[in-house]
Amino acid sequence: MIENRPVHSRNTRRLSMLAAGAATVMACVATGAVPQAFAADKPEAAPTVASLTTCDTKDVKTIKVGILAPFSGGGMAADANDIGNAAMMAADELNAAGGICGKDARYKVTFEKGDTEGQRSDAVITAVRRLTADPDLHMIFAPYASTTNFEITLMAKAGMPYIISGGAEATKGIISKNPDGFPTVWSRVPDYGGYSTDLPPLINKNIEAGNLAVPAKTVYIIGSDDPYGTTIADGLKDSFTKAGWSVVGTETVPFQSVTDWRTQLAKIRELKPGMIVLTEWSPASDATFFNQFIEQPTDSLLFEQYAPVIPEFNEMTHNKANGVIFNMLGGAIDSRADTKDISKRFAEKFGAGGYFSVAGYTNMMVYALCINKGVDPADHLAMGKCIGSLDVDTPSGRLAFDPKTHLAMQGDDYMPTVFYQVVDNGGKAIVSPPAYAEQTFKQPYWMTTKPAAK
Amino acid sequence: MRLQVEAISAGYGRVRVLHEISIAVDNQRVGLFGPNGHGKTTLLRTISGLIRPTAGRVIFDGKDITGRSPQSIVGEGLVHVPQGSTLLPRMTVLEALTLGAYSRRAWPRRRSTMEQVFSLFPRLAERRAQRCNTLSGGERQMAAIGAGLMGCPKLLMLDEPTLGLAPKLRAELAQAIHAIAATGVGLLVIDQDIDMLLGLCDRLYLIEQGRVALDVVDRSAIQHQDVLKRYFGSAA
Amino acid sequence: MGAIIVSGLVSGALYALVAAGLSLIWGSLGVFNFAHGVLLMTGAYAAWWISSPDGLGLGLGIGIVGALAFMVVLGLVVYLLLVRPWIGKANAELAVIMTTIAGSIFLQNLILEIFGGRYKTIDQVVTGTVAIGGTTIQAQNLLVIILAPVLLIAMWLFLTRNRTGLAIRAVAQNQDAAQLFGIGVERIYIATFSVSAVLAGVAGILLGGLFNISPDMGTDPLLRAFVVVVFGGLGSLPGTILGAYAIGMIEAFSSYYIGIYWTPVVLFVVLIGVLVVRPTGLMGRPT
Amino acid sequence: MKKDWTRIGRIASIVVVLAVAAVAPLVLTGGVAQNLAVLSILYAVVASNWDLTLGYAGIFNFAHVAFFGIGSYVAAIATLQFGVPVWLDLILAVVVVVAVGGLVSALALRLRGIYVALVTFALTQLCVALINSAKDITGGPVGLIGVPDLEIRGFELGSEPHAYFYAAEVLLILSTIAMRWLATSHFGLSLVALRDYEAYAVARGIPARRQRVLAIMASSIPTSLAGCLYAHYLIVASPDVFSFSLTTLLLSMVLVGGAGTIYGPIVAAIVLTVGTEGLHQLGNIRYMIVAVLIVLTLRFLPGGLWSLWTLVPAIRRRRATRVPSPLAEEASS
Repeated sequence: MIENRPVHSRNTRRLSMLAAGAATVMACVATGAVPQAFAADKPEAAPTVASLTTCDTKDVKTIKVGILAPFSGGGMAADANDIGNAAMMAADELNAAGGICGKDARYKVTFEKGDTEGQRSDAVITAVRRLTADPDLHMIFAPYASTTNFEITLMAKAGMPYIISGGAEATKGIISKNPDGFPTVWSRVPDYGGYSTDLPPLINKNIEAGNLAVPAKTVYIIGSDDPYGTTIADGLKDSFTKAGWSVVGTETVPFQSVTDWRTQLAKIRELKPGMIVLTEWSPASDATFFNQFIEQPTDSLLFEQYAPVIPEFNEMTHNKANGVIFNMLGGAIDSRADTKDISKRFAEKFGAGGYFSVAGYTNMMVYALCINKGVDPADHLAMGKCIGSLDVDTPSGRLAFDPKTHLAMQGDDYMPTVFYQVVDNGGKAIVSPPAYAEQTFKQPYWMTTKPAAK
Repeated sequence: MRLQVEAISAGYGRVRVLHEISIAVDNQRVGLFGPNGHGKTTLLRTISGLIRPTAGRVIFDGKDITGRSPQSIVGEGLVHVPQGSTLLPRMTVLEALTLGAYSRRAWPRRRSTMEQVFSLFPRLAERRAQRCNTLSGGERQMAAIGAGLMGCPKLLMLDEPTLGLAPKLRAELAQAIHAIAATGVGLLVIDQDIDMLLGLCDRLYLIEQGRVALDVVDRSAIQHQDVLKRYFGSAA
Repeated sequence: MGAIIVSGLVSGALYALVAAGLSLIWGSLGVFNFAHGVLLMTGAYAAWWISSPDGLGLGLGIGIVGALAFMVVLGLVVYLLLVRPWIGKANAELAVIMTTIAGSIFLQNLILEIFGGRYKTIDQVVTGTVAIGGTTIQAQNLLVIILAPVLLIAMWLFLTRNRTGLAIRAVAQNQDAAQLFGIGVERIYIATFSVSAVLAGVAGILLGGLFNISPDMGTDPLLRAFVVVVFGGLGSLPGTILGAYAIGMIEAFSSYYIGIYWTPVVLFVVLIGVLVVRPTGLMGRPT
Repeated sequence: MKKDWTRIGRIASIVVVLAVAAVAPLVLTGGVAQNLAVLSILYAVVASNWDLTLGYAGIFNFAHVAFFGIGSYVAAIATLQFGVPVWLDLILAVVVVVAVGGLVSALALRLRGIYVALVTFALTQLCVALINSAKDITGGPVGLIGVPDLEIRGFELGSEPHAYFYAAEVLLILSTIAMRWLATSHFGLSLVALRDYEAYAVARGIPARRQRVLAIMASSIPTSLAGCLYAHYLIVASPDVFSFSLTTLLLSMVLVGGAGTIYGPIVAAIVLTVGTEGLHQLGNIRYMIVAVLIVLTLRFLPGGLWSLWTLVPAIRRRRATRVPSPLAEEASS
């Protein structure tokens, strides 16, 4: 398998960029991740229940998978349950089909939850210790477990395979100092670089194409003080400036704690920016921002980080948020058939799921794929190695890991920065990258500036 | 017989204050006197249900009210105006009087009763919108007694109504209490002012160490001086 | 400027509703109800469950009435199970802090267990937007701005005119005297808790319409009400209401002129300053 | 004769405690058990120290958990941001926390009763607000990660499974001896006198505010050390140490264990930490169970778990001379 891995070098990266065309150049130009070669070697096809469970083996073994998440953390419990439920749904399907075909046995999967109680450090460590001490438990999935991701050092010490789906910046910060020290820890979310760079060029492109129009190329950026919100806000300040915009105002707000945006909106209404960017991503806060913005909207495009992806966002904004732009990295690409299928089945069982629902399903399938490749689940180091060397198609795009950071690779040919716009009746539509686009950008209804007729 | 207290024992926690004390209040005005801390107030609190007696019985209007809740005892028409006249410091006189008629028996009649109270204590009518804690000592005492009257009592128990008042006010208040007695309301009064008690009551009990030390049924039979001597002598 | 004042008014109104209930209970029972925030949350869930098509689907009107009726019962239950056994005992204050915290842990997890962690929304009582003071707001905000003072005035009238209301105040001021007036203290305590729970429920329903519903939605309002009652003075209703609007305004002005980021710090510095100068709050009395 | 027996009993119990302390880390070798042991022992230190101010002195000091949190932050900031050598950060933490404790209590104790609770609680909130705002030093809401291991001559405590267990035990034993000594000393009795008969105690010349401030400062010393160990053990300092949920947990340890006993909160710390973890399979329901148990304990065992001892008649007799728990007091009368 090692031999099959794509070569990472700056040269191939440049070549690939030349070949990829304008859109890709825009998307990749300043990403932190190192995109790997593509096109020449296609990723492995996405595993299916059938492909993972078809074999003659009769011998059945049972293994445990841990879900480490803030199950009792108020608003966070929804994410925790999503990833857990989705992984269990995948496991149920695999179990029902007889179990995952492994080296010389079929493996059926059961689950064990580790509650990090609203991300309290002592609860994280207690849950980790309990899960890692279980001799039958061979893999742990997490949406995010702590605020710092400090648990990945514990996972590395315990040699426990761990796939985490949040806090890529924190993960990168810890792992990049000593990547070989974390052979079992992998981040299913890619580098957040794309969040910082891909938005301004895309907006410019769509203004030129006549899809969008702004009264002035001015932007007001509100960031939250957590690593995710801060990094993206800081990155966007740079990339908007580079893209010819002027940043007329910035504000940092405490994460998850703003309940009233009116004073902030008062400033915005004085400045009348052509675009407003909000990277404080907690859904409750974001929905409130929109509700108070739309009371007296300014003539501005509105970008809101992450929040619109959660299923109840439309309800919380009283179905008025159509026109809001947001993007996702490492999220499920909704236009793909497998995503639609998984989301539909998930919704039937548990109600509409958020970002982490398809992610949880993917986690289980990726893990099963490694078992299917003949790795003994009990051999944690081999399992870590297998996951790190995967190059496989998933509902979120092509999944392969950067050995320097252990993050999933980012880029239009790997996990793309997928741009969405909220559409009428509470749906959301992919508007970029073109390969997955379901429609083009539409000028938001509250704006008085309208694009010139095409 | 309106009120019959039969061999009541009561106290606070493990401290026993009343020792099988018995008193009777017939259709008359009865006074309690004696040194401080010997159980007069505790006796009233026990009768009105604030303290549950450990032994003995309280009979009022032919009903055994021993151990019943204060509100049901008030409902029977036995009203206790406690010592320390700032009843409800942050309420207006009007509010305090209105609350005096809280019991179901008195509530429907509260307007007419209040007229009577105001005619008895015209000062209260003037001060009706004032908060109780801004009243003078005498006015507070009037408000407290007035609130007690609002409960339409058959028997009114007053705990030291003249405590700390100047002689002139004391006389004024004593007059009012006489007027109340004249309307046929029974009275059970604690006071340090022996002169007032002697002028008001038909019967006096001297309470010492939780017991009845002296029962003065016939006022003429006892010398004023004797009472005073006994009273101050034991207090010293 | 208009926007800042409106923002301060909306927050102030909501804080006043929440804090008034807290202050009322402190005033008459001398205990601090840490379950107040969870009562607010439970009220919002009750209204959502009765009204939403995902629940009983009976519509908002029945939802509100049903939820408030439920709050009366819940107030009674909280009182009987978590407060009454400790009243009059030594250290009741501390014990009740703990029992009401325990009660809130219980209710919060119960709600999480029944309804899950996903955000929910209650329909707004009024929809649309209105323009006031040079700023446009959702009509529900205006409802909050108007309804809170109306409810608080109604409460004030209840406490000064109504027989039970007067009795609540009497019990708060002098329990012995109240009993001697024939007031059943027990019944008054229950009434106090129910009134307080209903106020929390109203706040929950309004908050749920303005923002959203989640099992931890009560935490923030409780902490804020905390600041308000300390600021305004415990047990004093006018002080509490004044405190609520003052805190709302301070927050609004500070977040505009100093920034949202430093507003919590500003708030606490002001609070601690007030307490150092006036240890019993702006209008409170010594305990 | 009788006194001798008491003395022998005391010596015996000390020997038993020391033996258990020495052997426990060797017996409880699993990662789960060791982790629970370290956490519960550190919580025991915090809860039993809180008991000195809450139980003995009757001060509604809700800033106690903040002392723990500040201790952990001082350790993290000193070692990570300023490169202070490990161990030195412990001393620094004690100095900082005692200073903060003195300042806070001198300020808060101008007030009385519930206001003390509210203002000390507000100060805890202020800590969170300051940590969130001073992101460059404190790491903001996500905290600081990578607090270095404590080491003795190059031996890292984290590399040896028992090491933190022993370290925590040593802290608990020393802290408990100190707290018991304080509580039964002249100083401790003056605190109890102030709690129960303030006017009388003041009239007898006990300086109320000074004694209380001193009590809070004394109780903050082991607490800050526990915070330090906590940061070194977890390798992180994050604002959740100031959270309401941790305050609740520790408060329930004090009250369920038995306020005014020192030993009770230690027992409760272990019971509650191990118990909640033991029930982990019940998910959220376990918190509901713990909540019910807290209420039931306060209702039917107002003296806390420690008062179960007093059901043994011999101990009850001896206990009569001890300082009663403030919660037990009323129940017995």
